Amino acid sequence: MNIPLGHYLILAAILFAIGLAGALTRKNAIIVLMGIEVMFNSAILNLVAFWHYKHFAVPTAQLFAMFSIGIAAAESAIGLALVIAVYRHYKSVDVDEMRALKG
Amino acid sequence: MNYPGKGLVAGLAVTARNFVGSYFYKDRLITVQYPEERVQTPENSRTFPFLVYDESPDKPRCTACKICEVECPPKCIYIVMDRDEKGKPRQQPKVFDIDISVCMQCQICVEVCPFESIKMDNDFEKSKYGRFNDLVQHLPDLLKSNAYYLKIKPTEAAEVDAKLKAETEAKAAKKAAAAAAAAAKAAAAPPPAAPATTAPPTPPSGAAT
Amino acid sequence: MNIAFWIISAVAVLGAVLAVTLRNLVHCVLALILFFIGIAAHYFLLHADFLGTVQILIYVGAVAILILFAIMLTHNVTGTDGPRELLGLKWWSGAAIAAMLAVVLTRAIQGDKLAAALPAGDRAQSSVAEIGKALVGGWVVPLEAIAVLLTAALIGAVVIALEEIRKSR
Amino acid sequence: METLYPLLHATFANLPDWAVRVAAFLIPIAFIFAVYPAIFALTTLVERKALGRIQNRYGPNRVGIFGILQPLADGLKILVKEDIVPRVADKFTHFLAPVLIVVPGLLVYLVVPIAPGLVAVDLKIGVLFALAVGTMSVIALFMAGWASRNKFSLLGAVRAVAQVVSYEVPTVMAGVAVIMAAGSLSTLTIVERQSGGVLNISNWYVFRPWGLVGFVLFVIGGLAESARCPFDLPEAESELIGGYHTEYSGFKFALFQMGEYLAGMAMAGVTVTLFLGGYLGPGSGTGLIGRLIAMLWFFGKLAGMIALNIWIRGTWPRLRVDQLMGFAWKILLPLALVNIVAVGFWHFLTPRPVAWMVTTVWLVVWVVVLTKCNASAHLEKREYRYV
Repeated sequence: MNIPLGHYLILAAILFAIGLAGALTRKNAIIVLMGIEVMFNSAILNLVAFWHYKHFAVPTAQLFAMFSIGIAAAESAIGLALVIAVYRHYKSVDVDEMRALKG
Repeated sequence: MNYPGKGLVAGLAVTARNFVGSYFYKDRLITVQYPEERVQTPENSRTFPFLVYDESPDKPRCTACKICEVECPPKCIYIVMDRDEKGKPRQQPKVFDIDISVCMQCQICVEVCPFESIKMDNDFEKSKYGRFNDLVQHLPDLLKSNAYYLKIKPTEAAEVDAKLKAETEAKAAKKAAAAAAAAAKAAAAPPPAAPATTAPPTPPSGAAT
Repeated sequence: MNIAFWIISAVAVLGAVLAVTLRNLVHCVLALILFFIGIAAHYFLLHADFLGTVQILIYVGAVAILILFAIMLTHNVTGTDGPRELLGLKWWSGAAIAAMLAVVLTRAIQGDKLAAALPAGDRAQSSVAEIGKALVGGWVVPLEAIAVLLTAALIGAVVIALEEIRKSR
Repeated sequence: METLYPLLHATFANLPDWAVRVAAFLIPIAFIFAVYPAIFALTTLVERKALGRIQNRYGPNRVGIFGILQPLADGLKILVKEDIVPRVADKFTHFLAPVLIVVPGLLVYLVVPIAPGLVAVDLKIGVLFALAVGTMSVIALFMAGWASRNKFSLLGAVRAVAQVVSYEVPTVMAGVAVIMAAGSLSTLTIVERQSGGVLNISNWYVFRPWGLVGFVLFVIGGLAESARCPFDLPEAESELIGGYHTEYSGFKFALFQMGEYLAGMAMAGVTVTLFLGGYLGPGSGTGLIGRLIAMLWFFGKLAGMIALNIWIRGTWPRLRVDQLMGFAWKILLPLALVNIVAVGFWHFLTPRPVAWMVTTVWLVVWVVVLTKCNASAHLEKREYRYV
């Protein structure tokens, strides 16, 4: 494969920026979570790219990526549970409307 | 002995028995290979009405009296009486249409027919390709012989036949009695010819009397 | 294999862009699934086969389904289009921040010596056996920690989602 | 590709290298696209005939001799049918769902070996790939149910998703037992580990205590994942009209049927590979004749598994939704975990008879415990006043 490492890093950077844009611009809490997932994935892609090009002799980077995926799964579960709880309370998933600290 | 899944295994055994058995024992199979094999339809089953004729299709029992046309709840019967050149009614239908897409098989036409002419068929193979005109049954389709009626509904047809026979015999006996009375009268008076014993002129003579 | 990289990258970027811009929530999730599959394909391309299948199993098989269920529990299920959220002040500022980040990161990567120095080539070979040995060998404590974390997250999610039901009854 | 290439290279040495490469790439794809849909077509006929015999009927026997052309007639009929898309449906998603539903089923066959060395792609993570790709059908099911804008469709889709996600867990766990015993994720290696023994048969994993349990778990999970009969709640005709494919007609509906059958057959193929020794059997070997016999063995076992599916479909009633979920989480999942421990016993207890005894006792005890714990309330025999 003749693709240099830089290509993967730039791809991951673009994906990260897209995820960030989604998390910043959208009002819907679920889409904000999805933007965060996109950022997570681009970061893990970085990890795997570095593993492929530099540290391919040891599987450590893959383990790290696996743990990241596991944590991301836990994070999304908790996040979505929070969204559901918030929705029950406010009857809305608009992040701009969730201002009150008091329930 | 009781073990988990016992009922499931028993069910599997039953179906396996059916599967194998159906290849070896013909009598297990409950379906009939329809166009080749047929089951006798029950005598009381009915589909759509048909018209009975006795000797030939030219002379149906129907007299085009239009009682059934009037009584039919969904109004699926259409009758035009046959007339000769002079416009005199010929006591038989010229047009007799039944729209079987409308007919609801209620058998009321059969109940009201005074001449035992319209009866319920049990022929169910009447599907057609067209939706409208193909489903209208005309006189030639409707006319079926008394022998056919006897074949599909033996007991009912036999009863009807017995009743008709009794009626004609009663009529003949009455006619004979009337003729005898007339003859007795005529014996005193001038003797005319007595041709009034044949069946066809009965209705006019009945109407005349 | 270069073509594969470009196609898969295009698919992943398209999926990501659609996932954060479409108005219909369910469409967003479907685009996100496209993105996940693109990332998994990249893993296969990088010879991290095991990670690729893990990505499909966890992200496509579990996280995406979780999001879909969350949508059906919160939003109206028929997924009518949401309000048009584009072109407000918030949108412009968010997009500007993201664009600046992308530009900065790209410039940094292009100027980076390590990325330029590493040769391109197919030397990496993923070995599932090695990953397995590492997982139950030196990395057994992090593995167990992840297991505990996942269990805690599971229980926590159930508790958070159930609380309001108990109150409302 | 990697497995067919050396074979072709050795056989047709005078061909140019690129031609051999292209052939090695295209032949497995063509094979998968031709053979498995053909088996699907045949299965529909065999299934209808077998179900008929189970119910003491004839089954289809009119089109061609013994009704052999019935699948062709069905296909022609369904091709000329009108394709109706609901006015309010999400057009693109509605169109995409039936296309996507066929893909996972076909992808699984990539890693199912049909003869020694004959597998489309010998992935190092073959089993995991098959199981991961199998989950992707969920997305297509959800798309179909959601895009139809129909309550019944959506309910069916939600049921399908919940069911597939739940049954995925015990199925993968049952597969893990085999992976542990074989020490590899490659399907070819797993099959090779089952060779030897009496007539090439006695070493199949199904003839181990943990293998038998795993086989039962895997078959049940496979039935549930492909929504076959006792678990066909997503398309329960009596409750949900047709489930997620209520709003589909014409060829799209046919694609749904095809996707379901392909997924079911794929699960059967994976089951054969993992537990029934794949292509192994008396006479299978690496020569040309040996490979042909091996293929016969594989497709024979596949046919056996399909027959088992049909038999089960003709016999067992459909589960209730709560029974379905309870069965997955309260019985199958603990049993799968216990089974993994049993494989551990099998691996570490050295004299074989001891291992046999310990694993058998362990599994039997747990099966008894699980059934006792989950036994439904005992109902008194009801007396009827008017019989």
